[in-house]
Amino acid sequence: MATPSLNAIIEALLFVADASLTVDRLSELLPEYDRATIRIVLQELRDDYEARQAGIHLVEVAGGWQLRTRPELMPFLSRLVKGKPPRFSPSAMETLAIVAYRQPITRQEVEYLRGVDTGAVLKSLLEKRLIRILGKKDIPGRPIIYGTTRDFLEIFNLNDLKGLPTLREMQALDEVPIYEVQEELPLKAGNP
Amino acid sequence: MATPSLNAIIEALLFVADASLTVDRLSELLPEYDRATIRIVLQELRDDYEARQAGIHLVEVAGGWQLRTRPELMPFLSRLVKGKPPRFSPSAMETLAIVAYRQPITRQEVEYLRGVDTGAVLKSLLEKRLIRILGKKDIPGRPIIYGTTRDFLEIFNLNDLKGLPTLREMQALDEVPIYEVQEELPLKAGNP
Amino acid sequence: MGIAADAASLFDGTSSAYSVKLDTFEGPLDLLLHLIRKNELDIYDIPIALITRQYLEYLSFLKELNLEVAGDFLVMASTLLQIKSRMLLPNPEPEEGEDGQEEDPRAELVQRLLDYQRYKEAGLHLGERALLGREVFTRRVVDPDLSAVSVDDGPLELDLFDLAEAFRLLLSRVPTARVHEVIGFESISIADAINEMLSLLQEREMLAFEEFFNLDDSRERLIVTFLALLELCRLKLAKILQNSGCGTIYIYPAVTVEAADGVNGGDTLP
Repeated sequence: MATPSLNAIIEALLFVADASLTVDRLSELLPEYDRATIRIVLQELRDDYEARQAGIHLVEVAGGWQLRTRPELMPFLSRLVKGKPPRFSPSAMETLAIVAYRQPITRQEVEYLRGVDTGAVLKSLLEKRLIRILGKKDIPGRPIIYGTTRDFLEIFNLNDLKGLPTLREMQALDEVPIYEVQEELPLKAGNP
Repeated sequence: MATPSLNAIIEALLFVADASLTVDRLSELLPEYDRATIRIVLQELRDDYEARQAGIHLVEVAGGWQLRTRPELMPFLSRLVKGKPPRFSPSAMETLAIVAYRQPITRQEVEYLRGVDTGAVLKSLLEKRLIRILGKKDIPGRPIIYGTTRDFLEIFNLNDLKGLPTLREMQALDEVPIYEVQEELPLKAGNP
Repeated sequence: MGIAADAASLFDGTSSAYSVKLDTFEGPLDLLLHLIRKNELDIYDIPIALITRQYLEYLSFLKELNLEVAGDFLVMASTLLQIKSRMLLPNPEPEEGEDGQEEDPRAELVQRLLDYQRYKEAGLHLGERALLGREVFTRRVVDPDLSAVSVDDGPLELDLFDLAEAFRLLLSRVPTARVHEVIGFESISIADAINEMLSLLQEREMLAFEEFFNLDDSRERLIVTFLALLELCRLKLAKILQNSGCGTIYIYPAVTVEAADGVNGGDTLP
């Protein structure tokens, strides 16, 4: 592909655009081509997709042009969203981290560290089988104590909890190394 | 379009997927078709895009298949695409190359190879999700070991780590400075 | 590109020094490679005195400009000086047990330079690839029809860095006093041992003391296991029973997970 064809250029623009592109917008993006040609190419592209019976088609919407999947394919496409990894919130990650690093730990202790109510987050971590109830602490109120599960180790690809990066190691990534005190180096040029 | 063809279905799936789709994932999504057929259709689609000299092509990346714009069209697309393109400092690239070729590798090993402290660079690569913590090395001190991620493969257009160019044998240093030597780059991620 | 060229002219003092970015060398190895190239030297036979002198000249030049010389550069300077002095020494008699082959004091440095050069080049090649988001784009638009159908039931994908970083950030936010208050015991390995024991107890309901300890385990491991056992008892998650003075010691789970009262392992024993 020596010089890309206008067809290829417009197709790629339509592909990356996050909304429909009007002919005006396309002319603006492609000042080296004239409007009439752009218009013709759009029609050519539409006919091409149509002729190929492709999974995508080029449609005119809201005064602009947009690549879209064919509506008939929707039943197949909706399968794609299923089985996606669930979203994991920062507060879930934080809570999980506290349980991982400080287990066995009570809900009260987790909340003391986080400063917010954590009941719902703990429940969701339990449901996702990332943490488990180890038992009850033998103090007044007998609070439940939590720890991590085997699934937790598997998800993070850890053999055991010792595999967790230590706090010191994480901090070390931020630090400028401190060099041991060096003897004064003969920075002057020339032989000693 | 009475019953949609498998070609159309797969094309549409690739179009809406937010990451590359492996043959495994496609088989899972399309249990009514067998793997071999899916594989053939993928190759057909790739050849189709190739033959049409389209603005998009179907490439094998990070172990899966993905629709991407052709690199030659970049000058036109950068006018439309919002957001800053990824930029990497020479030290980030050096470090990334070392991790990519030598993984699993510890920070200490990276620093020995580079001759400089690399904590900040490693952290920024971790934050950009180009590298990840693989675990800990089974030696005294149990240092963290690093490796590259799936995002690394996606961003650098690689199908797998075997796709990394082989490290060139040393050339005499007094020859042409290295950065002027242009090797042909495997811009296509697909298999030959 | 001409980055190295700029640095060279800067270094020679032949161009306006201040107009050039000084942060040109990625590190001492990069600087050394530059010097070797500039002097057209054979990397396998580096004249160490010359290179050391030029290297130190560069550092003192940085100092003159009141630029901070990074510690890494100083470390390399002392390595160079060490190699230089070793090369000045007469060849010592080969020590007994060695094969008589005197190792070139430069060997390790040469190897490092070769490796470094290779990875630097590999980094440049990586950077020249068509990068996603720079030369190549995917469609990143979420289909409105699809986003409506949102069922997240796939396998979890979590990153260890995120987890550790979440913990680090939390601790940097929380006053230290609070952190220390909550810390039950520091060692993760005790937590590990506790987890293992609880799993075992859940499966077996009763275990002989010896079963917790594997004779092949290291001393450290045995101690950790023992501490974990004590911790379990302290938390009242396990009970310890012994038949007679020297009889077998048994460990029972004391977890109140709605244990159906009645005949369990504990009751059948004297």
